Amino acid sequence: MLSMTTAAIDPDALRKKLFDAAAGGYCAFEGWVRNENDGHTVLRLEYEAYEPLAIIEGDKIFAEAKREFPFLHALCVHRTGMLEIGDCAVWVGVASPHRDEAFRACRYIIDELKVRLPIWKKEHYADGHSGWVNCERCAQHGRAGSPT
Amino acid sequence: MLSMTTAAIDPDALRKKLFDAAAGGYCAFEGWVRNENDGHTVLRLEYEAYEPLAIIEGDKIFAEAKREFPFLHALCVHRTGMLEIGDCAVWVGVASPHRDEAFRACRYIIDELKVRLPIWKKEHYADGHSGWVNCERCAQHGRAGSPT
Amino acid sequence: MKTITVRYFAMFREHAGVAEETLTLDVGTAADVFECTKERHGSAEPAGHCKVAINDEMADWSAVVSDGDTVLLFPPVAGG
Amino acid sequence: MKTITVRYFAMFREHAGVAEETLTLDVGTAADVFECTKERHGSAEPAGHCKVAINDEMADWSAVVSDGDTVLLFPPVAGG
Repeated sequence: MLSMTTAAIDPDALRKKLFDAAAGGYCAFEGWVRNENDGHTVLRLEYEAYEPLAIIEGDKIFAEAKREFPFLHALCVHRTGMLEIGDCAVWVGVASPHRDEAFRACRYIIDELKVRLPIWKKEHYADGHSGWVNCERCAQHGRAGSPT
Repeated sequence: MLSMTTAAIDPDALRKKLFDAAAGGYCAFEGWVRNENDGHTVLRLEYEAYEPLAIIEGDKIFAEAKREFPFLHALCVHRTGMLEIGDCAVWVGVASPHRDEAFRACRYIIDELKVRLPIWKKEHYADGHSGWVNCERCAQHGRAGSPT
Repeated sequence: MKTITVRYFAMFREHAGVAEETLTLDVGTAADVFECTKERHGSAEPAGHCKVAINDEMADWSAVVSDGDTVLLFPPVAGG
Repeated sequence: MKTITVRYFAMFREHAGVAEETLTLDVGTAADVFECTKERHGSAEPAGHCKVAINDEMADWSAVVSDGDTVLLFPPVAGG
């Protein structure tokens, strides 16, 4: 199940929700805001999401992952708003009887989520500029047409 | 770096040791004691290790993983002694600039660790019996020769 | 002519300068709506990299829009 | 004859009933030591599934043991 939050993500609290006496393997992934991208020094990241459709698409991704790599429990929390370097932007956790399903389902969920969810991130650079990630052509246009 | 402990593993404290402003991806794996194996109800698991050689072999595994999937930081803690259902027996965490290396290095470390480190686990079953995992022939002999 | 409410996200919102506007357009499909907004606000992004939803349901660019629909324009995503 | 200290782990220790013993053996290699301990304490485990260390260094079964060496016998491992 996917949820969105504007508050700091608490991985330890989320992890505990996945405990199950039948689970032998647990895999977690966290996306952290890092200080560099494509040679630019990044100061902070701004995440915007359209939550109603993000939740629906997230449910589809979880259902696909469970069909492909049967697991016991999985959770994902994605944060939005202005994040600082080192902040956790997204957390995914999966518990399953054996480790293979936990690793594969966790990887599947984060991979799909990054390309399918209506979530956008804007990098704020040390040089004062900012740019939307993965939006090169509109960013080019933006640079030509408006000083955003 | 691998370490061994007889105390409860604290994943949140370990995770914080991997923080790095240049890290964008973090992957963790935990092995939990589960209540069933091969159709037997398991009550608890006993881990035994030969620490001096486990540490040396662990260092080799980490060096291989870093060469293959360059990461920033990785840690592993393996617990020994008598563990109850739900206890964390092993924790592996990897932080890297991108998620691919974090996932792959984490998987490599746990996969290699399970087959190469001088660590043994004995399952204690609900029916009163116990058995060393992965030691079928000596277990057969044990059943025939001595009532361990 | 159809009355269409258009919602812009991320970079598209910044281009448009508004998050939402209601337009009277001579359009058949979601792709037509996208072209109209490009003429209006500018954007070099091809539809193939973007996504569209009609009334909160993901749709194809070839989907027909009806009078009164809300069309959501999503620039390329990058979660996580 | 060589004086060899043998250390047993996990199931091997349970078979032997001791964690360590010093034996006087007519042996050449680590594999010979393993065979002697099997005769002494029993075990159906083939050497191929097990590992051996000599004086705290992992070794091949074909490694020659010397008088005074400590040989560590590891049954199949299963960490994690």
